[in-house]
Amino acid sequence: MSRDLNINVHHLTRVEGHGNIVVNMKEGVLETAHLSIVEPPRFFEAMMKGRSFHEAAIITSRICGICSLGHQLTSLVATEDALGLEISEQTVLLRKLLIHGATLQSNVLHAYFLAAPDFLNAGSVFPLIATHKDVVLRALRMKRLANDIGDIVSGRAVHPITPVPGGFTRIPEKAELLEIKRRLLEEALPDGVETIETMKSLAGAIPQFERETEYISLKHPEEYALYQGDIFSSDSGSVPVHNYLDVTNEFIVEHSTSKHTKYNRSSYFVGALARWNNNSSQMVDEAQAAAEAMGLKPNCHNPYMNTIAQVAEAVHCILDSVRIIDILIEKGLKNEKPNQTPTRYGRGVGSNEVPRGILFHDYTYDNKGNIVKANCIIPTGQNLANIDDDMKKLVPEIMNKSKEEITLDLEMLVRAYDPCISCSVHMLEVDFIE
Amino acid sequence: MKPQVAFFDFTSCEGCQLNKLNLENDLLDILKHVDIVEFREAMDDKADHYDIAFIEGSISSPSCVERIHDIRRRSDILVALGSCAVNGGINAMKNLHPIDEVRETVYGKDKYLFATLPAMAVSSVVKVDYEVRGCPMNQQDFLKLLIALVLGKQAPKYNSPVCVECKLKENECLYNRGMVCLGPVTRGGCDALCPSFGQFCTGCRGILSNPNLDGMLEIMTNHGISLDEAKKRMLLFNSNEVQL
Amino acid sequence: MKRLQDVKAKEARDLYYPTMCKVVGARQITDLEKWYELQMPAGQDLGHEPGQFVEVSAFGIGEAPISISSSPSKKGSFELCIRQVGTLTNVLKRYEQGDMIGIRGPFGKGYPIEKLLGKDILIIAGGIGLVPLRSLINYVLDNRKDFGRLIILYGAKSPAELLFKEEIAIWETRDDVELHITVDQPDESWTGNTGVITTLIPGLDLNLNTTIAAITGPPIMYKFVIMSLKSKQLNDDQIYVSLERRMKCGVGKCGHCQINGVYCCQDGPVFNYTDIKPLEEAL
Amino acid sequence: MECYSLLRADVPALIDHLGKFGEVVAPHRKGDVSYSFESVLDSSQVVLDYNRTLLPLKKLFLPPVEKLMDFSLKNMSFDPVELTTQPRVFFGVHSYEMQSILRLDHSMLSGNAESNYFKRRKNSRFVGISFEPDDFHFSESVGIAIEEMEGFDLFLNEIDDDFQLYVLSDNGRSLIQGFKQIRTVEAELSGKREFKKKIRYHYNRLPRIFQYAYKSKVWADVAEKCVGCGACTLTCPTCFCFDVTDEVSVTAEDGLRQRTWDSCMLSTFAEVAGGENFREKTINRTRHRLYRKFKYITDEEGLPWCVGCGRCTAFCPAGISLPDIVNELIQEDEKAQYHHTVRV
Ligand SMILES: Cc1cc2nc3c(=O)[nH]c(=O)nc-3n(C[C@H](O)[C@H](O)[C@H](O)COP(=O)(O)OP(=O)(O)OC[C@H]3O[C@@H](n4cnc5c(N)ncnc54)[C@H](O)[C@@H]3O)c2cc1C
Ligand code: SF4
Ligand code: SF4
Ligand code: SF4
Repeated sequence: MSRDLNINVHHLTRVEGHGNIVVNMKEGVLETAHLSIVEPPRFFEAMMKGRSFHEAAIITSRICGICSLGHQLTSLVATEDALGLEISEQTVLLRKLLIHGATLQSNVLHAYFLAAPDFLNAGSVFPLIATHKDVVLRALRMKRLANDIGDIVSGRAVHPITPVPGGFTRIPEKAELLEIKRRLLEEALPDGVETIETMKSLAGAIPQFERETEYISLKHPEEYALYQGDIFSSDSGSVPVHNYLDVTNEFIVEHSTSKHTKYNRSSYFVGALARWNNNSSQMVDEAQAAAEAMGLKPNCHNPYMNTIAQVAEAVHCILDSVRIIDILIEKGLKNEKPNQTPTRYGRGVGSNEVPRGILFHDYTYDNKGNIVKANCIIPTGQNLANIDDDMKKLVPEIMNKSKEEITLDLEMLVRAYDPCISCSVHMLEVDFIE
Repeated sequence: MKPQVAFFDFTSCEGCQLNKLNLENDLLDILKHVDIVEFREAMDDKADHYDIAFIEGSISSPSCVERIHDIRRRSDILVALGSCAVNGGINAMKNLHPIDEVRETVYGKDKYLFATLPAMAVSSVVKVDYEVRGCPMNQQDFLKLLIALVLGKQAPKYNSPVCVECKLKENECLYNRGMVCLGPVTRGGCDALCPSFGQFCTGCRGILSNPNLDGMLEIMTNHGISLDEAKKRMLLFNSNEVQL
Repeated sequence: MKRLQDVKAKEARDLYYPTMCKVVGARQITDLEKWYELQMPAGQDLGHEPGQFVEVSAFGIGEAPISISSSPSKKGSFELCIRQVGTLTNVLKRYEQGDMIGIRGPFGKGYPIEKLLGKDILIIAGGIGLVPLRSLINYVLDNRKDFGRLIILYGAKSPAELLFKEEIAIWETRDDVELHITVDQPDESWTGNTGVITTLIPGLDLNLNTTIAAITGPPIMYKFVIMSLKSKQLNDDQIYVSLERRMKCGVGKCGHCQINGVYCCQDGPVFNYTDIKPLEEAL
Repeated sequence: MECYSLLRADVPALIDHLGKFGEVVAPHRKGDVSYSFESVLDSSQVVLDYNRTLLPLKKLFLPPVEKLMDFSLKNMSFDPVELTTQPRVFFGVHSYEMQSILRLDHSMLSGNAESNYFKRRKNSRFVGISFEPDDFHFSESVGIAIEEMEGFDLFLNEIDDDFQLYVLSDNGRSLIQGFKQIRTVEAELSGKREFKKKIRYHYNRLPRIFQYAYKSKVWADVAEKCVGCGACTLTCPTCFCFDVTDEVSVTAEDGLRQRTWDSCMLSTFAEVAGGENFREKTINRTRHRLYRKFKYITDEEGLPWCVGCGRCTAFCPAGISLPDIVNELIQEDEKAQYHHTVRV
């Protein structure tokens, strides 16, 4: 069939930031299929120049409000690496708890507010308040608890306050943590189970599309990697975080204010599905069982299943948070002051898994503790090439559908990646020439 | 009829958008007062006229300028949400460097591919009726403004320093802990959130209308940081607002 | 110094609870000002003196001090006139007959009527300053034989901003009222005086021994009016002014209305000029 | 005077005993280097040696934020706040703090007496304690000795690390009724604690200084450093200015009216409609603050309205010192006198 197709979704909805889907087919030949990133660049690198290590995380957290905790913690890890700041076990545990809270929040938001309306044929979550009130209330409840973890441990879920280089400016009270634990077990866990049921009922609406690609995430010897670890590629195995540039290989494309990346192939996948494919056996058992119930198996090559992997992670975060709280309480909360005395100056790299995938921050400090060079590589930026490759495979496969249906499939594809476009345009590698 | 409300985002981190979706406990009450007719981040719909348009983010490209004019034309009341929109916020830090240099450092020879302007407050392009300050915008503030608009009363204005709320909460002053804090010259209304959590005030709600900046710099340098650092600190969220 | 043990339990009162009064009349009388007639819950009198004020409150919005514009000699209800300048006053604009408005008061010191008896009363009102002075004017008119001459000088920005036009028309026809009106910016129809209010003073023929002047107007008016009156050889103690300050409580606690050492809400708002002359913050 | 000896180690037991009367409020550690008055949950946590609390005791009589009423927007009606007050004992109160309460009594109960304040104040008992003055205390300069016992029911005077317990009122006597760990002794009021003289003149000479200080150059010097944060007045135990605001709930159906501490040091404090501001400049505001402490009320009541706790000075981020300001005014006045004499 020789078909002409011209799709231009201007400012795609229900994603963070501004992107357009552009597809162009002439007489059955696909000329263009890509996600064009039109968000104005924000030039964080210029802002970072000369800033003190006390300010770095405050600034980089503003790269993205959606992933602000991820940026903040990754920035702190990079700074601590560069300045040789040792942190305590308690700090690490509290950070992991925060990551769980943020991941839970983000995954619930994506699954219920951004993706679910597609499955239910609604334009947004708001009409669902009338038609599926209990589902909406459940989503709100789960989100509230996730945000309360952020509010209590870090002062504020969006742009957290207490995590600073070397530790925390305030340690939560025991009673506050116990209350979170109670709510995790009494509210979030049953809600999580219900969520799995809801997702099972929607599974039929998930498009069947497969494209095998390279999956990149962190890998940790002892746990499902969210906070630190080694870089792991499903194609070629482990790479130390310090060598991340060998993996990311950024390049500029004209249709995007955000740079693209590639490693062993023309593109790679980061995010919940990559974490699942690389590390699923390290999830808590209940989460693995949940995944299976929702039809998600290891080595899944359907990008639409990313949403399902996020739901499985939500269950993991709920249960693993309880474990962390138990350890914190058992060890006794200590009123530690952040360790902010540098033992060296120079370069440091930090990497964590944030909801949308693997994130890198890389700073070089002068011996006054001010930044001379900074680089951040953001998950959504790393997914852009993969999204474009998916589109190029997907469009010919669904060519027989109507233009509206094709558009919806493409929109759902992009949304499945849970792209955070605001993030992706905000930080690009740069050398400051003094 | 309920007011028709829309949300728009410009150059920003979208944290303010998220902060509205994070009003879980109040979201359903809010929806009793207003109809949300446009909210790209959460829904597909578009509308032609808005009783209240909430704007997040700074204006930083020619296409932003066009879009904000268009929104203003179609809105009765226009509210700037969050530091980026109110005064340029953290984005405005880039204005401290010559713009061409900034573009070149990032994109090299490809710098002309992507148009950019200095990061501007919404109010420096179109008329802004109300503002909700903070980075991210303060949720309680946002609710207060919304209720005020629903009741037809004027929105609260904040022109008292963060220290006031900090004192009312009986926090130990960070200056007594050897830290440096921007609370004395920063607009309150945040319930002194950062100092209450042991962190210095970063000035995210903007500087008071009639500040003693020299006095503030002197306080900071008397507490152990250099003048240069003190100035940088003050500019963190206020590069467009203060001249140092 | 007042001590705890000197205070009897019943003396300590809930100072901040309003009495809900019914609006029995409401009319927008200029672009910016609205007039209200209010009734106390049991129809009782408010019991005020000319020059006193009440705290007007609307729930959800707040409170503001507003002068009582009617004379105590008017029974059964009292009147206010409110200029829409901000949050509360703009919300009050929507209040109509039948609505309830909260009132606390009357508060403050008004005009010392006993000292005014038998005197010539010179009223000098600038703009909205006529609102509180109208209480005194109507009191004098209702007890006309107890006072000497009644001279009213009234200045407004423009003819459109003149308040209480019908009442002024009546005052104009009475031969026991000497009325002089001026506007800063006349329109085509205006045939009266133009110029600021001080231009009316030099032409006055006053009886120095018996005249009492009562001045109310915008802050900058006082200095110039007092200067003109002084050049007419009026003594300080023959001059009364009514001052406006920010007020939150009306009962001498919140501190907002303090003028040096005195509280505008307790010691005023009507002051004898001798009392505030030494206060730098007063005028 | 009835006097007993009390071992330091027995003080927690005394605090527990006081708990029979009602809630006990006492100084506790707060933050790194600070203290605050809190309800006693564990008497061993009470601090006996402290310099000053962050907020003064006034916070418990005139709370920083206080609900005045609930209202309904639907019915245009309000519900009064029924304040029920429990008996309270304030333990470990310094003499200047007690004096500040007596001054606050005057401010809140003279003229129109306020019922909420009265109710909170009614059922309270005060147990004083002596203290070692630090660099910021200057209560003696304003006429308040460390052992000033006016207003207290009991007073603990530290002597050689232990205490003498003075019984100062019938209420005080009933507070310690049944408390066994004390022995009757001879009262011995030590005058050992040395106060450095902080204000150069005796306080009764200050009204004269302030009479002529209105146009002083000192105000401009202070204004250059002051950033108008309000810390000095908010923490001052004799300051009581407030703001009243209405808060409406998200349902827009009901809400509450509340008052919040305000400060005359804030630039918006004296602003009125039309943009007029009666104390627009920092100079005006600083002067007003000091005149409130040393002239306006003082002229009428004969006492300085500053009790020398030193909070305004210790907590000013700009390091502005109240005694320094007063001393500079004194110096300026002396210079003026000198020139005057020379000319004559
Ligand atoms: C003794 C007295 C008698 C008054 N009588 C009348 C009267 O009869 N009719 C009348 O229209 N107005 C009168 N006023 C002025 C009136 O109180 C203010 O215009 C009113 O408080 C403004 O309230 P708002 O909420 O509408 O304005 P807001 O939105 O609160 O404020 C608008 C502006 O007014 C200022 N303001 C706030 N509170 C006061 C206040 N108490 N006084 C002055 N400015 C304030 C604010 O700082 C701001 O600049 C009187 C004031 C006093 C002190
Ligand atoms: S911590 Fe900061 S905001 Fe709080 S009182 Fe001190 S300077 Fe002010
Ligand atoms: S505490 Fe210091 S800086 Fe703050 S208002 Fe008072 S004098 Fe000024
Ligand atoms: S003025 Fe200063 S020293 Fe005096 S009582 Fe107030 S806070 Fe204490």
